[in-house]
Amino acid sequence: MESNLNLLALLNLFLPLVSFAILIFFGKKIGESAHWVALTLIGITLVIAMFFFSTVFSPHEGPILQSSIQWFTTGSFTLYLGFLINNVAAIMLLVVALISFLVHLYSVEYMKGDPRYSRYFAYLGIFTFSMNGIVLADSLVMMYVFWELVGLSSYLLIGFWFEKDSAANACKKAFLTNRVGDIGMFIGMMILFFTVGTFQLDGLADGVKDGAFSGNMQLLTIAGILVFMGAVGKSAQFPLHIWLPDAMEGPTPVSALIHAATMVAAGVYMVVRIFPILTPGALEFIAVVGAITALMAAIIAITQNDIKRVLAYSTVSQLGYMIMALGVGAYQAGFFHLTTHAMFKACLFLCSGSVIHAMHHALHELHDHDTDPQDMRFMGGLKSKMPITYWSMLIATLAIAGVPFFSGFLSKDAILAGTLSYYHSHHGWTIFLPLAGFGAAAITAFYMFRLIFMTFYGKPYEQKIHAHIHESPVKMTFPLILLSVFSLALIFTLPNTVNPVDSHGWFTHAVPMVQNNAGLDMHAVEEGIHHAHYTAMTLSLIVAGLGIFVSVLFYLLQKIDASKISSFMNKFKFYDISFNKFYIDEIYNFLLYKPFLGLSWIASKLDWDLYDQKFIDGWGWITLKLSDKSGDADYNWLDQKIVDGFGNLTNYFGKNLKLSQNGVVQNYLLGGMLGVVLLIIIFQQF
Amino acid sequence: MESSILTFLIFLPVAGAALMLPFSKLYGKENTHYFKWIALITTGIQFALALILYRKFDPALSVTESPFTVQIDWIKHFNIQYFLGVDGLSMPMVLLTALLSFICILASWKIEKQALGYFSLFLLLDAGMMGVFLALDFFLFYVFWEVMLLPMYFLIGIWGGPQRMYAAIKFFLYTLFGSVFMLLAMLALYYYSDPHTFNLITLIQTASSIDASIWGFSVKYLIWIGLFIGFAIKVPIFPFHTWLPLAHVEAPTAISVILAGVLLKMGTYGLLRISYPLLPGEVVNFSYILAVLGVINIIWGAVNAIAQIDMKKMVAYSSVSHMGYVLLGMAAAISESSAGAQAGMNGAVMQMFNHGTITAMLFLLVGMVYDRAHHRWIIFPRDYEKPELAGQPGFGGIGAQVPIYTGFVALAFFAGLGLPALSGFISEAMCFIGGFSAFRTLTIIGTLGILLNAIYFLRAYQRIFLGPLNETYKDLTDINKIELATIVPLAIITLVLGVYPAPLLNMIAPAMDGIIQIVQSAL
Amino acid sequence: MGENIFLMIAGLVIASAFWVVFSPNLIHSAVSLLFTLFGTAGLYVFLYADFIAATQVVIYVGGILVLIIFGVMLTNRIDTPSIAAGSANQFIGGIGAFAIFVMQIGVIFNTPWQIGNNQSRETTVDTIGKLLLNEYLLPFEIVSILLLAALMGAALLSRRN
Amino acid sequence: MDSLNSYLVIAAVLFALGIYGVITRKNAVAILMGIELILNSANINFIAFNRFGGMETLDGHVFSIFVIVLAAAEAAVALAIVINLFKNIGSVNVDDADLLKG
Repeated sequence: MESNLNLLALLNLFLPLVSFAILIFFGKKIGESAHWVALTLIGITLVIAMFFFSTVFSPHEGPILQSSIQWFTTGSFTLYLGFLINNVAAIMLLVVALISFLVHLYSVEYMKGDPRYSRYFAYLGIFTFSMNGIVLADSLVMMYVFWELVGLSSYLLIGFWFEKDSAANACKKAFLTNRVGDIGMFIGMMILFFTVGTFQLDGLADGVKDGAFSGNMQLLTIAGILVFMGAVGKSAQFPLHIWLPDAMEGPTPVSALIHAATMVAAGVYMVVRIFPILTPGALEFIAVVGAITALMAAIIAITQNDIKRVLAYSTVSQLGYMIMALGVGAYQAGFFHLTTHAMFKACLFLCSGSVIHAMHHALHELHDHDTDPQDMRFMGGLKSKMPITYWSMLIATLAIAGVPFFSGFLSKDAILAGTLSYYHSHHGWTIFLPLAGFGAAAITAFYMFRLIFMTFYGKPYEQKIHAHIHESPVKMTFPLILLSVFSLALIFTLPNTVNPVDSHGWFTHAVPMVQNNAGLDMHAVEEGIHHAHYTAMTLSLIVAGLGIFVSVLFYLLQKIDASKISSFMNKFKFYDISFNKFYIDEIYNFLLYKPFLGLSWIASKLDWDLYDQKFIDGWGWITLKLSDKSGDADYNWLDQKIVDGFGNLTNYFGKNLKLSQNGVVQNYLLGGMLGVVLLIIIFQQF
Repeated sequence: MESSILTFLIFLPVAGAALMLPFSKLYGKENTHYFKWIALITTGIQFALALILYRKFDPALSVTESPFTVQIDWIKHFNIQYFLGVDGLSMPMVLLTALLSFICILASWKIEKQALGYFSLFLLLDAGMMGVFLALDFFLFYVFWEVMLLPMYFLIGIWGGPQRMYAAIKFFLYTLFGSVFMLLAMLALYYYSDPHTFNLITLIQTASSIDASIWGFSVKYLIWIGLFIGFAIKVPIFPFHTWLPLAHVEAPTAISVILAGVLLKMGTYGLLRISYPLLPGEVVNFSYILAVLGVINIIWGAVNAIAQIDMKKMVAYSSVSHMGYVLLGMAAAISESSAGAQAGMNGAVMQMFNHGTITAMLFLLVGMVYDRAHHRWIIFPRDYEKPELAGQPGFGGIGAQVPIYTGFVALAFFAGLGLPALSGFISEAMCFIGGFSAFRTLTIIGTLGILLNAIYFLRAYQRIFLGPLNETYKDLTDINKIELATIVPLAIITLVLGVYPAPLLNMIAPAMDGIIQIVQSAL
Repeated sequence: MGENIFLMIAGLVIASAFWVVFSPNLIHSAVSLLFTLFGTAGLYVFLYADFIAATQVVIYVGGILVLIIFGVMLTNRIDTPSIAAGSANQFIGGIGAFAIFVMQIGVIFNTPWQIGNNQSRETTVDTIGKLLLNEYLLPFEIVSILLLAALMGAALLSRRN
Repeated sequence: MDSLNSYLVIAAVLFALGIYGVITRKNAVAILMGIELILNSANINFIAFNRFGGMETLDGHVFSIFVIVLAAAEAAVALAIVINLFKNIGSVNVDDADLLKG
């Protein structure tokens, strides 16, 4: 049984990679039928994921599958690769496989005719592979490996239309921003490894429980925050959220898959996985980050006109919710929201894709290349033209706005209850958390309905365009319908309850409360959430209703002129701040990126023009000068005077002694005789 | 057979170079394909021998037990021996040298200018490199070290770019400067050890008992400094690094590959082979500085690479950065945690090998685009010779034009920035993990390199391959068969070692254990 | 009586030798050499060397001196008024020669010569003849061959072209 | 006066004069005459030593015979050379025969 499960997990992991490999190497030959390869393999993956999901319901102790093999070892430093499938992972696997499959299906139509059609499916394959890797990983190292691979596939997919400068910039920005977070994660991993001695998730949890950090919980807090940095990058939390809106430069199905449902959820999933070792201090930090993100992104989303950007900021905001939920200890709620959000946000993105697709084709037929097909101001009145898209999108919008009977209500409600309970137990400044939660909920309801009304209601912007709009084909609408169905509350509560406001369905059974080994009393948290439940529900209903009501006033009935309000708000620069995303990009650009590039330019000048050319070559110069001098001394003095002096002396004597060699034999004889005389004198032989 | 294989590895290229002479006499110097084929076959056989060696190599055996070891008296009077041996430290380097030499001959296939000289010098260089990695006698080591210098000087100086003479002289002087210190250290080791010997295995025992001082400095300390300067220049360790960008930029493609792929490794190899086992006490005292220099290398190299607008210069600075990882990993040998020490040391040697393959790919790829476009500016400099191009992007959007080439560049760039599943990641991560166990703060600063490396690689990738196609290059041709043959083996190695590094690690680990033990015993 | 004759002969020898060396005329030198050689032969007689004295007269005076005079004649034009025999290096040469002479004198008078019995005045010819044909046979033959070779060589050298 | 030393002194005089002649004379034939003087001085010594040295035999005489023979040979060859020299350079002045001049 174990080995069969192992094999299945392996298949689940590697089938998408096989799809990638086939399409990358034989993509040219396969061409237009690339999607068949991808669909088949992802389909099998989906079936396997469903199988794992089904095991969630069979009663079991501990994880469904836990196995690992040694990756490599140097003796005492050993890394393992392995699977750890528990209920959370099994659910996540299904979410990934399902949305991936639907996006594949959707893309068949959406990407038709693209010159790099097969490449697109290959990239989807490697993304699914990497994402599955994160889900299955049983150690932080393996998670980090796939974490980065997800970053790569995201890079490739955002930059899929790399001929556009904006896409090329966006993919780089996404990768680099993610890397910032990854550095933190890497350092956190190292701290954990050298304190506990392992990278394994269960090993870390056990180690913390056994007191590896006892007496040094501060370090564990820091480690937790550092590892969370990875999630900040990947899940687009403040202050690293800037990449996600730009990532909308990728094809819309990709946005649905990666930048709404799965990859950005990986950060949340990672926090879920390491939840047992997060200290209350780290969780507090996490909650604050999540709250700031949720509120700020929601405020930005109000003023955006690009349909995908609105959705992107709404994604950031919702991710903030999830992170905040985990931070306040509402572990279940956070993961629940991840799941529900994956469904309705994927649906929203695919719907927007359907709209954009229709707009694009309409504009194309009109040979209009100046109008932005993504700008909501050019839409309007599409309800009649695109009924399926409209209804799907409406359902998903209701879900995200937190309206009862829809899934978002259940999960968001639980999160808000968590924040309230957190305030109840901590008091003081923590009131910010529920305030941010409810505020963001109201704003979310407002801007989501703004989106619906601007797109589908009212008068068309231009009749000409409107006339050319058609409903998308079935390959695109089928995923929409399916995902909108999955946005219904009943899907998550059946068969335990049919009460639309009671979230205690199969999901809460499947994802029981975990123990926090780092000092958070989960029972107390659960208790608190339970108590705050009804207050939160009531409040959330009120704020959601308020948001929808204002939106109706503004955009459907147009009782209030939005532009007046915005210009009024702009007296305090509120509108500009929101529209320009709090100027965070500009601030980064101005305070970090530009100065850094300048710094690197200065560094290169220092290194080359100053250090090398002046200092190092200066030595050369000094040496040359010295050698000039010494050469001078050497030649003019040593060589010319002393060495040549000897030569000259010899020459002089030679010239003069030459005269003795005059060929006159008698002179030689005379010399010989004198020599004899000399010798005799010397030796005194007499 | 077994004991002569090392000798063959070294002297086969010399024989190949000698064989070229009769051919040049018989067929004339113009028939360059004879020389090319001789060089190719020679390096091919050498590579095959290296593979055979790898097959038979048993990492568990120490050098003294290994059947490959050759130990013959050379200059008996001074106790100098012809002493060759192979262990887990040198084995990856031998494989790397043989592989890169073979590939570089292929990459030099277009060389027509004085081909006889080029290929024979190249083979001599090959022999020198092989000798450095196999020699276990310090004197022999030094001889090979210097043997390799001269062909390099000519290869840069004759076949290089516009500033080739300047670059060649700079390279030569820098390296010679280091060699002098190394020579002094070598002689000091010889005279202060008892009995006088150059034998590196014997010196492990005797060198540590040196107990003398000159001018108030301990001799061991001075020897360490001398060796360190000699090796640091080769690595190159900041602040001795500035020969590298220039030499890499000016050298022909294949020589850049050898420079970055093999020559840089000699510095760290020398440290691990000589400084570490012989002077463990000094290693302990010095490791903090080593780690600091490693981190400086990582950051400084990367920061400089970001500002570069010449592709080759960027890759050259990336080498500076990547060699920093090696230093950081090596410094971890003193770590109290045995896992940390092992991770660091093994990571360092792996990084040496991996950087050799990755940077070779990078230089080969830059060379390919240079062959086609005749420039390699990411952005034309402001004082470019054609004023209408100054400040303009050099390429742009050629990703769609040359997809296969782009794919390989992406692979190489991502390997360079340490993407998991490519070999660079594992070794870099291990260096960091090792470094972290010994020097926390430093390593945390060093991890910035993860980001900085990504910045320049991705910026360059975007500027060259992404965005709208630059119309100048709409006829750019994709990679050809010979180029494919040079790049594919490296790409495969990068991928395989990224996924399954165990074969490399198993080879290295026992040797590193020995070095760690020596160093730890001096703690 | 004998003493006086000896002194006379010795004076003759030395005086004529001086003239050989210092005479500006080559012919005078040659003639003067004749007297020196004769005188020497006389000295031999005083030394009881009758055979050597005879040989001296026959070979030197009769052979060598004639040869020298032939040489003088052959190498100087007859019409020159005096056959000049110039000198050079007289000063240094004189000092050198004188120095050598002084040294010789020094050696002669400072050496305790071993003086043996005076030999009887009997003829030396038979003894010399026996010596030549017994003990000195080989040198004798070699010298004769040398002489032959020298003569042949001289003839060859002085042949016209 | 009939003593060894008187003969030796005569021989020494002859020798010194011979040397002087050989060194100072320009004419090759005159040099030859100097040589004859030297040889004669040597002969005188031979005979004198044989006479006063207490010799039983007459080896000194034999030696002087050999010297005389050599002198004859020498004179013959030397004169042949002198004649040749005269034929070649038109002079017997040894200063003119300076082909060895450096």
